[in-house]
Amino acid sequence: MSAPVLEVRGLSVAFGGDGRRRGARDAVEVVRGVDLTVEAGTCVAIVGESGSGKSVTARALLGLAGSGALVRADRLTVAWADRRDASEREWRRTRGVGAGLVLQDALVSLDPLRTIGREIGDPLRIHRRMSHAAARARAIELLELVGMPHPTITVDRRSGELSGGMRQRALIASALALDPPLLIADEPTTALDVGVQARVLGLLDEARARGAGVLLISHDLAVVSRIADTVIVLDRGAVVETGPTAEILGAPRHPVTRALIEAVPTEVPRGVGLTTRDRPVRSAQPVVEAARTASAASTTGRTPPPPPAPALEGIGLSKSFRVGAGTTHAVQDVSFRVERGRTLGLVGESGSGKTTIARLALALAAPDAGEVRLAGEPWSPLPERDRRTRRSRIGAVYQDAFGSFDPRWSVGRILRDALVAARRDPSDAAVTALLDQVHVPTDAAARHPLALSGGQRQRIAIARALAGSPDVLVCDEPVSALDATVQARVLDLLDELQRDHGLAMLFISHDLGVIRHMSDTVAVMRSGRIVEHGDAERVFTAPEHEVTAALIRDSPRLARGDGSAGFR
Amino acid sequence: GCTPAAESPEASGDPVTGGTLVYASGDGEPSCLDPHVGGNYPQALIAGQFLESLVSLDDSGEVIPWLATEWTASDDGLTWDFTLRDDVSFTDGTPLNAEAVKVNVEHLKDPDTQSSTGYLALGKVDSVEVVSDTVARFHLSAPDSALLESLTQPWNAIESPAGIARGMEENCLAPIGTGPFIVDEWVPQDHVSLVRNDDYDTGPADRAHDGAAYLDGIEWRFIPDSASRYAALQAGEVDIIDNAQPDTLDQAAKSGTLVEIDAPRPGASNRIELNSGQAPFDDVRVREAFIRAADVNDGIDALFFGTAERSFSVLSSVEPLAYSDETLFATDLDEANALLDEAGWTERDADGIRSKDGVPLTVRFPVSTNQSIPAEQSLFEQIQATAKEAGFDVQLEPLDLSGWYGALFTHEYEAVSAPYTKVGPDVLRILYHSDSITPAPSGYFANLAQLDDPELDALLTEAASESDPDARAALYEQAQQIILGGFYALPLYDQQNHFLHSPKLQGVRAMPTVSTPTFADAWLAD
Amino acid sequence: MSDLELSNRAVRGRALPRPPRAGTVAALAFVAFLAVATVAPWLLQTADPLAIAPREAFEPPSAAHWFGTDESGRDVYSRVIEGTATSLLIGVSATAIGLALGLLLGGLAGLGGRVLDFVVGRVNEVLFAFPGILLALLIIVLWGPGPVTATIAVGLSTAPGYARIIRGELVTVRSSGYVEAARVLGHGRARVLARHILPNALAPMVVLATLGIGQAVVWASALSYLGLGAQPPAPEWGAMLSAGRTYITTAWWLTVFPGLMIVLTTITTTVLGRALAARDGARR
Amino acid sequence: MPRSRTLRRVALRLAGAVFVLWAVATLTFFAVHLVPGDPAQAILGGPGSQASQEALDQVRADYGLDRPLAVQYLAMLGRLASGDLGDSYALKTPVADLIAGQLLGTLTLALLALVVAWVLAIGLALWSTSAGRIGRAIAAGIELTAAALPHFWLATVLIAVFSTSLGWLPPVANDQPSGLVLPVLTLAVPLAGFLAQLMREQMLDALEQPFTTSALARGETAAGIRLRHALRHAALPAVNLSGWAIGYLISGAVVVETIFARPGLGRTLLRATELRDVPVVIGVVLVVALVYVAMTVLTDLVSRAIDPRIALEERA
Ligand SMILES: Nc1ncnc2c1ncn2[C@@H]1O[C@H](COP(=O)(O)OP(=O)(O)OP(=O)(O)O)[C@@H](O)[C@H]1O
Ligand SMILES: Nc1ncnc2c1ncn2[C@@H]1O[C@H](COP(=O)(O)OP(=O)(O)OP(=O)(O)O)[C@@H](O)[C@H]1O
Ligand SMILES: [Mg+2]
Ligand SMILES: [Mg+2]
Repeated sequence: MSAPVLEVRGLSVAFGGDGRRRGARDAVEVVRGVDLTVEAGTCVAIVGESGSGKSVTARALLGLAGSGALVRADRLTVAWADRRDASEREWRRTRGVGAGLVLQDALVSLDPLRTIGREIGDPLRIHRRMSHAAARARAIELLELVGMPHPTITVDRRSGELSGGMRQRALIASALALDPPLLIADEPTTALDVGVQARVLGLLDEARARGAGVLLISHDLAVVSRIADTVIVLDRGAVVETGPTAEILGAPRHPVTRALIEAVPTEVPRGVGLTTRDRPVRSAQPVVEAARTASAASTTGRTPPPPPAPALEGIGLSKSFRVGAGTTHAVQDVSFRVERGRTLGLVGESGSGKTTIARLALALAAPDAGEVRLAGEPWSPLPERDRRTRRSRIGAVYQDAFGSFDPRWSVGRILRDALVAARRDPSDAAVTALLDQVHVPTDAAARHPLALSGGQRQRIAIARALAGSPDVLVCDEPVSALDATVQARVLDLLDELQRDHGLAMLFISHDLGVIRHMSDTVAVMRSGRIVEHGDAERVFTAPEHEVTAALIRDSPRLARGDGSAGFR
Repeated sequence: GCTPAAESPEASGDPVTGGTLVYASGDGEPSCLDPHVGGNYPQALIAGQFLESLVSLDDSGEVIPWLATEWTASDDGLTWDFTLRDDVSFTDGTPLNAEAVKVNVEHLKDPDTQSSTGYLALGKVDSVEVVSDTVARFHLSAPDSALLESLTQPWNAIESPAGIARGMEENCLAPIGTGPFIVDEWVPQDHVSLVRNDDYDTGPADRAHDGAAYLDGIEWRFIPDSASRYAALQAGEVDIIDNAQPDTLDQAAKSGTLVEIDAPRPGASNRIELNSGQAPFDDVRVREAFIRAADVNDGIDALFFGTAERSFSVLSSVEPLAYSDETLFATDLDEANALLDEAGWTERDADGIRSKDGVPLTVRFPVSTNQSIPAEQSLFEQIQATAKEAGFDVQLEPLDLSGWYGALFTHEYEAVSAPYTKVGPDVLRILYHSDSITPAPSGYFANLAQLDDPELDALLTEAASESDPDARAALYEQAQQIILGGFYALPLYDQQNHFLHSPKLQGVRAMPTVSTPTFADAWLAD
Repeated sequence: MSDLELSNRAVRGRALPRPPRAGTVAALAFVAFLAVATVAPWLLQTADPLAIAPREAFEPPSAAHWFGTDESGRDVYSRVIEGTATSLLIGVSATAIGLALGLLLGGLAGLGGRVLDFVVGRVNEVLFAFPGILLALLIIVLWGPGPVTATIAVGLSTAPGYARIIRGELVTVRSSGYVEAARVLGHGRARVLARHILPNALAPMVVLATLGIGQAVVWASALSYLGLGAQPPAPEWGAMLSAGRTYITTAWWLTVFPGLMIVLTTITTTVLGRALAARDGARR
Repeated sequence: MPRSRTLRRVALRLAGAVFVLWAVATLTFFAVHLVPGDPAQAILGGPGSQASQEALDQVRADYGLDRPLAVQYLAMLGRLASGDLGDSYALKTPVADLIAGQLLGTLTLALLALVVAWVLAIGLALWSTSAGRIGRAIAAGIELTAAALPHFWLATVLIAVFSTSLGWLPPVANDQPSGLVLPVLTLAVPLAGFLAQLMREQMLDALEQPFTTSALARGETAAGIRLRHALRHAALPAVNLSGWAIGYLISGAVVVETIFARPGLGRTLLRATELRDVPVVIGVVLVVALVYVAMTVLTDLVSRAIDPRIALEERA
């Protein structure tokens, strides 16, 4: 095992200059002179911001960069075979055999119309001419290997019937089918809840232990720190820093690497900006603290005034859905309260009922039992007509900002519409003010959301929620679709807004780091119930419930060589 | 008449026995094979292959023996004795005798039979008396000079009494006669199989040979689409087609590989009747103006490729008593305009349509898409165009059959073309006697011109009872002069009845009665 | 090579708006031609489309008669031009009828409650189960043949298809994120319906309509074949086609040119529909 | 619990089917009666026969055509409920027998046409998605043109080419399989054009999905991608359309059966409408509706088999 399984020197990929008559633009180089070496039995991680060229690099390694792509390399040895001028036939001999590729979009990378047994069996059938029966038997073994529950049953399922984690594992199983010496995994853990994420990373670890070279692609340094031996940092298509994991993460030299590390929210205490470390955003005493101090002071008086009602309160909420033959108890007897100027973080594995609570809070769904109160007044029991005037008191930010915009409307129109709903003057000035608030250039008003970046879109969604000057903001996974640096900016924005306006926030995420960074109090959910509830720091440092403990254990954390804090 | 138009490329050889002829009919598929029921031309076409009549006609129009060897009428014309052949049985074994004739007439006159054509033809027959086994005596309510002609028609053919006794449903599927073929099977919308009657030895007196037919059988197919029908003949899928279209006739004649039989139907010619029962055609000047304005000669030439000859008579050219007057139909637009001005239709709108007292000169013209072939429909369009020059607004309304009948019933027409097939000039009585105008809102009426003239009625009634041929001819001529002179109809051409067949098929001819083809003497050469 | 092509597409995604294709440009040109033929046919005609000349019947295409003459000696080219208005009117209004009815049914099903959805679903199924041709036959025998009835017949028989698509769109849009967002903002039902649901659900209708027009013209021509279409002598493509069919072996030009117009119109509307769809897709 | 839900669904489905049949029968009944024209005329021989007033009255009494429409309607419903389609006015034979004799021909024609259309469409879609730009444009042209061909015209051209000029195939139907070729093609080609357009769109869509790249990464060939992945996705909407397509094909059969002189329901229907033969019209329409309903159930099953997401969605 002398030669590395993957050796790349000076890999460049350019798009656009493909000789098509129209679109005769100049070629755009998105990968520039990348060098890569993966030894057998090691794991190399490529990290970098979104769009830095990670996926393109990965695909280029299997000749899948696309016909519009111009790929050049001084050296391109994949599984010990030179693939610089490979024909399509030769490439096919590499794909699946020499190298397995786990694509970035796990949820859609399996054909929804074919059973996963077929999908996993494909490489065996193609490269080993195995019969269907034999391929299926092997597929079951592979599913066992990746820890799929009930492999004999699951093998005949199709991706639509599987959860995200199961799909990801099936995809890895198909990449492992021929036990290739090289495994390329492109963002294998995004959009997975922490438990599943931990299991998937375990799989990669096992593959490496079996002697395969693993090329892991991620923008999540916490994930990388867990298994990678070597880290390569990409920025705008070029390698800016490379070295052993501990070294890179412990003593980053390049600003890009530093920014990536700082963007990880776990390590940043509540109230400190993720993007602007020098200036903690909560320099001033929070409004609520002030109020609390005031009320504390007043307790010294004779008649203690009644404690101010919480901005949002759920009392004994239950909600179930009839699904097929059975009933899903999505939320069972859940109570919570969110004070003004404070954030309640809601965590829990996928399907634990977080979104359902958000919908109940927004009165998009009516609880089967219990009541939601807004500013101490009944909210959920009201008829929609009476709620409508108070809707501007509560705003919402969703994970899929794009899907929450009318595809026919410009940003300006979206915001004006929100102002109208809040009975505010929908003037251009008001729109500009909103955009300013979320730090989006004012010229975005004329644009379509399609013409904005993901982070900008999420900001527009926040701006829309702010149009009614709400007291409460419900955020359902507002940053999980964003990459780490963009996520950091959005989180900072939310923090800033909370500080400036005394917003109460119900913040939902499956990412413990994010929750920890954002929340004053935390509620941990499982199967529709809140299993633990308490002060954020307390919950994270001394979890009482095993679910919480497991979540914290599985949650990847940025491990540094020297274990010291990474920010100045 | 039967005139092979194209010369047979091969000289007729000796008849060959065997083979199944495939006939492709473009006429509607009958709903009942028994021509007693209802009674239309498609039924006549096929019934001629398995049913026979008491008498027939020869090429010159003379009545000749068939199942009846001789016949005599009493002096008052009220009783007729028919002597039957004594050696004939129906194909089910039932003997042909006077009783059988009696049963047939009664069957035709029974309302439950739902006979229309055959029933009308026997309108004056009261009853039939069995004088002996071979002599049947017809008792008439009035003298009927058309009786013999009527009896030549397939709609009055003689069927096995035992067959009739089976009831309508069964008899419709396979009527039993004495003809050269026997109905074997009927696959609706596809074909009727006919097989040879091996015992056949009858036939009209002018039949070419004795004994059974040469052909083993006939597959009688229904191919409604004319282009497909012709293509099938060209491809050799079928041996003979009816309702051949003018352009294909022309094409066939030019290629010389197919043989044509031109057999105009007897009775009325194809003509456009003008409804004189209501405005504007209740005014003879308007009728004449229309006829003068409508220019059809060039159109007939072009559309029919010379296969149809312009007619100037309301009777078919095969009717010996047809009276023709070309002078009445000369196209003359000035004359037409003058007549309309005179009749008070003086105002004209931007399109040139005339009106009188605010009523436009509209001619509603329902066209039966089932009965008028495309060429004829095009001709109507040309009439529409030329009549417009005189100021007529002709509104062609293509209708399906029921819709077309509906338009006639409710008198929602000013002009209509409705051919009528019947042997002999007595058809004039059916078409133009005022008795044929039924005021009822429903029910068929044949007098579509709504001609109501007592003088004409008298002539037609007298002619129908006149037994002297010359006197009869004179009466019919007078009647036709009244019809033509009154501009009640615009004659176009004979009812077209063209057959095309492959040269392999020989010995086929159209019956001089209603021009249906007969295959009793036909054979397929190799 | 095509592998690469495939993966390239996968990478690029579909959101990139494409420049107008040559096909779209040609289609637009043909639409312009059709528009002139509809509004001012005389600008394009070389002869009176109704003037008969029996002596000049069945003349093949020539300099004098570009598309030849028909069985009555009429100029086929001028008739084809003249027929544009009727044919397109049939296509457009049949599509309009189908869409209107489809909107009504689909709207009831997509916006009403579950019961209404079920009931409309059955009604729709009834319309679907009715053979289109029978519907046409019945309507035509009921009100007599002619362009109006042919239009109604074609319109009716296309309605259930539209209804189904519209319902589907409405259901999707109704449960979309932006409709929910609008509700959270506190907008009333009517406003959400008017501002969000209808515009978004109905946007694909433009595409559907363009596709429907060509099909409607084809349908109407089938009715003409059965003798149930336009009234003579008004030239209409379908009627011309079916009249000329009789002479297909002797005078091909009688069918080829009106047939070509039908095909071209269908292709044009489809191409434009696609272009619109692509634009709409890019915008989304 | 799941069983009772399934039962409920089946029951609902059946009730829906019965409703559809009832509505179709009712609509047809009233429509045919609203139509001008007289069934009595049909009973008396239709084309060219000259029935007398007495005969017409007689027939109207015999067939109960003089009774109020509502009474006639209820009588018809009663008959239908007991499974009796009645007797044809024109042919005097039971409608059920008549239809039984014609159904097979039309179904054979329609189903064969459906199959051929599918094969053609799949072929076209496979070809056009693998061809280059020019090939794709050609394929699109072919599809569009095919979809725009009126049946009657296509039939005529096919006859002119394959029978009259080349002499390969019979111009009218006969007992041999060769007689089916042209009618089936006539029906199949426009449908194939339509389906191919749909399938191509879907295939291109599928080929842009990440799972395609994923399959390529496993070493799948371009052909394998198309056959094993894209085709399935393309088949879904096409399968869903098949219920509609059967209706379309039966409508087309009216024309095709007439031109190719094939016995069948289409011709029966055309003729029965012309003659106002009410029992036959209702009978045919009911049978067509039944075929349609059966076909939708079938396509439903097939698409569920292809795509379990449908069932999942329904449950959600
Ligand atoms: N087929 C293509 N044609 C043109 N540009 C492309 C193509 N594929 C990728 N790009 C561009 O190449 C750049 C790198 O893309 P890539 O997908 O590799 O980013 P990434 O690092 O994987 O980001 P992410 O973390 O969001 O997955 C991006 O700017 C992208 O827009
Ligand atoms: N409209 C609905 N119909 C049926 N079941 C539903 C519906 N909405 C949610 N559920 C079910 O309720 C449970 C809780 O769902 P919910 O969306 O609240 O989970 P979540 O915690 O937000 O999960 P995730 O992290 O995956 O977003 C799940 O089992 C889900 O399948
Ligand atoms: Mg990527
Ligand atoms: Mg959720």
